[in-house]
Amino acid sequence: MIVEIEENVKKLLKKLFKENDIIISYRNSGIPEITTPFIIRSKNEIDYISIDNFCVNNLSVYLSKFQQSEIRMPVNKGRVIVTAKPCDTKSIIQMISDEQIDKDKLILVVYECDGIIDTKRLKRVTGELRQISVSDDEVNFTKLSGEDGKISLHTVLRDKCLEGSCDVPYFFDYYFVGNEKRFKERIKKRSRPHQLPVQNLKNKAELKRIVEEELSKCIRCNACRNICPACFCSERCIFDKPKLPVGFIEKEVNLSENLLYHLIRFYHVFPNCTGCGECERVCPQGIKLSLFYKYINEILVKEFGFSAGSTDSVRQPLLSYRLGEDLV
Amino acid sequence: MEEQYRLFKNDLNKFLEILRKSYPKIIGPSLDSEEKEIFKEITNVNELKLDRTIPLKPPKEFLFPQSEELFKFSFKERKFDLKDENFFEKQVLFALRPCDLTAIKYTDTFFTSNFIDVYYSAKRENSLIIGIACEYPSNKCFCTSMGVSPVSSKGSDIFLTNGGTFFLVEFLTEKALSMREQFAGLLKEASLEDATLKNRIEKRTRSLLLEEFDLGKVGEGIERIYEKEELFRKYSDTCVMCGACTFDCPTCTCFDVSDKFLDKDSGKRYRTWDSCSFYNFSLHASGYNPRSRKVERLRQRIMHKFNYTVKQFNLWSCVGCGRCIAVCPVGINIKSIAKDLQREASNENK
Amino acid sequence: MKTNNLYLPLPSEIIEIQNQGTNIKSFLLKLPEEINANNIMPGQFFGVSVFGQGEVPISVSDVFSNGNSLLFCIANVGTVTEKLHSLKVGDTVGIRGPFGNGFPMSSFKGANLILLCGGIGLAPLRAVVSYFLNNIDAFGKLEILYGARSSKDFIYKDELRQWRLKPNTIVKVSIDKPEKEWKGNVGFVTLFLDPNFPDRSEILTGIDREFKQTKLLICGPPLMMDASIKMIQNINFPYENVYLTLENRMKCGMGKCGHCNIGSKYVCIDGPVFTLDELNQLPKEY
Amino acid sequence: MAREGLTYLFLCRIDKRKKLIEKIRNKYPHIKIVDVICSGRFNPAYAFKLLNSGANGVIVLGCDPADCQYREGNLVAERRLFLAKKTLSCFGLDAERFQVIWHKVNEVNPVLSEISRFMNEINIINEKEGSMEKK
Repeated sequence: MIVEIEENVKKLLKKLFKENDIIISYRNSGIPEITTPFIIRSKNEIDYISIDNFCVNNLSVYLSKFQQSEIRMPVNKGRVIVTAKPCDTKSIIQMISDEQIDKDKLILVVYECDGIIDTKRLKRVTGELRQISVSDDEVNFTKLSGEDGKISLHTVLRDKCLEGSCDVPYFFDYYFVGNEKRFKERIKKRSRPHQLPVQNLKNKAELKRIVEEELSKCIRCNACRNICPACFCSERCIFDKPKLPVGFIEKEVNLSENLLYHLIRFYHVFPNCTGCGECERVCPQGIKLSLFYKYINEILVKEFGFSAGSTDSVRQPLLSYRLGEDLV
Repeated sequence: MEEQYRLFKNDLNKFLEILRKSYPKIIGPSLDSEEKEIFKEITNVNELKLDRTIPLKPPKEFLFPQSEELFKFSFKERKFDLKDENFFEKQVLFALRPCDLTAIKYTDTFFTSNFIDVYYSAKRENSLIIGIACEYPSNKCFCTSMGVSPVSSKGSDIFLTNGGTFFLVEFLTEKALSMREQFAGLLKEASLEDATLKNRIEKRTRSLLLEEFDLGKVGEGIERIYEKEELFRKYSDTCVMCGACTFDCPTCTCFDVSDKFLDKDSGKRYRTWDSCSFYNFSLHASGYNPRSRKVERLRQRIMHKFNYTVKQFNLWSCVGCGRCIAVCPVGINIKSIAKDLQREASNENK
Repeated sequence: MKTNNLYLPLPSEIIEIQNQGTNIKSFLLKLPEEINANNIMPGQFFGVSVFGQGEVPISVSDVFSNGNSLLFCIANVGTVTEKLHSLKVGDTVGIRGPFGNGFPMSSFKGANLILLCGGIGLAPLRAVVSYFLNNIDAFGKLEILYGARSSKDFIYKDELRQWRLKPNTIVKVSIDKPEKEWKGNVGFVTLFLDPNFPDRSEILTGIDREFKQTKLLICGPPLMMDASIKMIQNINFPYENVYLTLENRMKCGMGKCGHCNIGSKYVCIDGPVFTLDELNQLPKEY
Repeated sequence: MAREGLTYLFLCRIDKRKKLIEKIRNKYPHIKIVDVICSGRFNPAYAFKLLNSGANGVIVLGCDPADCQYREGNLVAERRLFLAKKTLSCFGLDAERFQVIWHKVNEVNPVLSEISRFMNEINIINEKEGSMEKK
């Protein structure tokens, strides 16, 4: 990331921070290629913030999610200051439109991000790392064995960053930009076309085989549900209910229960899914969940002209209706 | 020192075929369709991938499956009947690293102390454990800080050490010694410098580790460390309380028991993995939950790994494999939590 | 069907069902012959299974070795207990156990016993009462202090009346909120321990003022336990003579499933009965 | 899993559709009729669970748009059920097994013809699926 941005963000946060405010940002985790989210409650912790090309987490998940975590907006007396990448602001905007966050208690500090590294792709290229640093478009690393190496940032970015989906955010309080020209021409270099969801290409039998192969790997650890900003029922989720008469699925882990789990979860969140890709990234079994969300997103845009997170004035399709649509 | 033999790598296929005669199912480290390391059933030797970091899903699923049927019941024609088939088949867990071997030693102790868990012990008795010295640690590994040496053969029946063109083979338990004759043709004399092979590998692997720290006093000494909530709060604030770390942890053994109807008047009771991070884990029927806050649930996982099991079985139930760091959606680093605990423990005893 | 698989419940028939206050019923179940009646101690619990719905840990309320049957008192608070309440006499349920350490009755020989029960907390302590009545000369006095939310919530009402008439036995009851035709005490059950309460415990303020020869047994919802622990600190009753039985979530009863793990102890094998000393060494997670 | 499971018909305002129900009962005995007070009350998760555990088909019978006793029950349901069908096809399940029928309360024959068309469609799918399993 552009070094000055981190300094400027820290300076601003020190100025903004008041008593019982909360800052949600990132800090070093002790593992070279992992930067972990960081909830700050006192001013002197601001120096530990580190904003780099490994800040992959979508911090909006902490804004509305956990009633018991004492961070949910209404519970917290002061304001919540969030540092966010442009692609994360879409989730925050969608949450505001779903009335999950109280807009005037939120201060959104957005910084220009020149791409987040996909750690799985990085590991395939560099193997296990002892140290890694990124400056401009170059990644310098040392392997565990002490051997140094250099690769271009472009080769290890996430698909999402390569598809260049980071336009200027719709709404922010502060927006840090490195330098406009360099940012524009770097985005131009990322010409990878949008990955078409598999549902459009394959026939039904083939699609059924892919879905069964993917979802039989699922171990029902709930990582995709708990990391998803659009899935905000927190601890009263239908899957946490006891079995019948209320609970819908059995605790058993097999293809049919996994398929029902993902069907119901998908149906609950797809209208406010902004395609942040966190569910696919965090899955310990590597299930490609974003295929499903990309497919239905196209339908929402085609049928209702709605794409989640683009504006907070339009309600998501399932919360509104229009006469004479005769869809069914 | 048990005798050591050389098994040349091109004889490995024959070695596996002989094994398959008494243990039909051979499970070993391999790659899935997306080049991800997993443990799966090995049909031929080229599927084996021994030069990668450890698979993120531990071998525990082959001894303690995620969904396991306890018994079937039926009320047919007003007669009540109960059957537990306790399904298991003879299997070999091939090429397990010392961290997984130590994890299996812990789960053995856990499942067979005070009451014996018949399902686990049946599978365990019918499994042959073949260990291998670790040469490919990840930057998340910290087994040496948990008292596990990268070449420790404790907990394995047969132990292999990679000597370039051959494996140094040691037969350590009765189960293994009784089978040694069958491999007679493949086992060659070990030479003198093989004796130092293990130390050389240990030194090299230790040099590859990102860090080492001493957790001596965290186990026994400190009684009241759970009262220091701010120690755990720094990490529980960002934790999303999913079950990924506990499901991929080789020593997590918590499970939930549920019933299911198969048809109108018969069904089964089965158990599935459970996680202390889930809200329902300690929820009373009355709705009261002694661990409702995130900090209490994270504290339970950490204290159980580093303190509680030391008092129960005099064993750490963390083997330093680093899987929970690799799978954590928010990158919580259990090494820094352990170091915070250790710093607190040493101030405590001053 | 002798088996060393402790997960297998033994089939047992429901002999008798009685209503005991709002949505609480007592179930008399046939004791399977594989379970030996005289090694069931008061304070131990059984896993009662409703096949197809699940299993719940219920402490044994009474053991009738002559008719070899077991008495359980179960509130309808969850999916399994709801199904259990819908069963009729003659239906088959599963029994697994006995589990847990139970009250150390032999070490209570010669002491006075005070049973502090909250709501359905009388169920496990009823086993202590019948143990006391069967060996009445081995103990001192027995005092049952029983509090419930309202007069309709008392369980074992007729047994309470019989116990009043038994020698060496004192029974005091109270309800949380005043009711029209209720003439007895009103307030939380811990008020019996309060020295300046008129109808206070006779043992604590009369027979054994220095609390040397008295054991205090407590069972009730977590809130009541916290209140009674505070009261015990006020009157500085010796902690090692206070016995609490915990109601954590339990599934296997054998220290394997991990739900009832508190600190280095498992409530289902090291408990459910703990002395206050032991509890103070554990994290406050009960 | 063989597909000989039941077909489920979720019916809104059952009290006003008595005639229709008798007709359905004697024409299609193995259709299980479930009363929901309005098609807006029908939760698509029921359809997911039923179809996932081997049901033959699920039909939601509701009133014409703007004819709903609760004014916007079926309007809200329209998008919901349309997107539920899309969800099924997105996961490779047979969206054709999930059918929504809008009709005035007193109409009987058009509803019957639509149900029979749906049942034939289901039989075709079953045969196709049956033959595929044998291959």
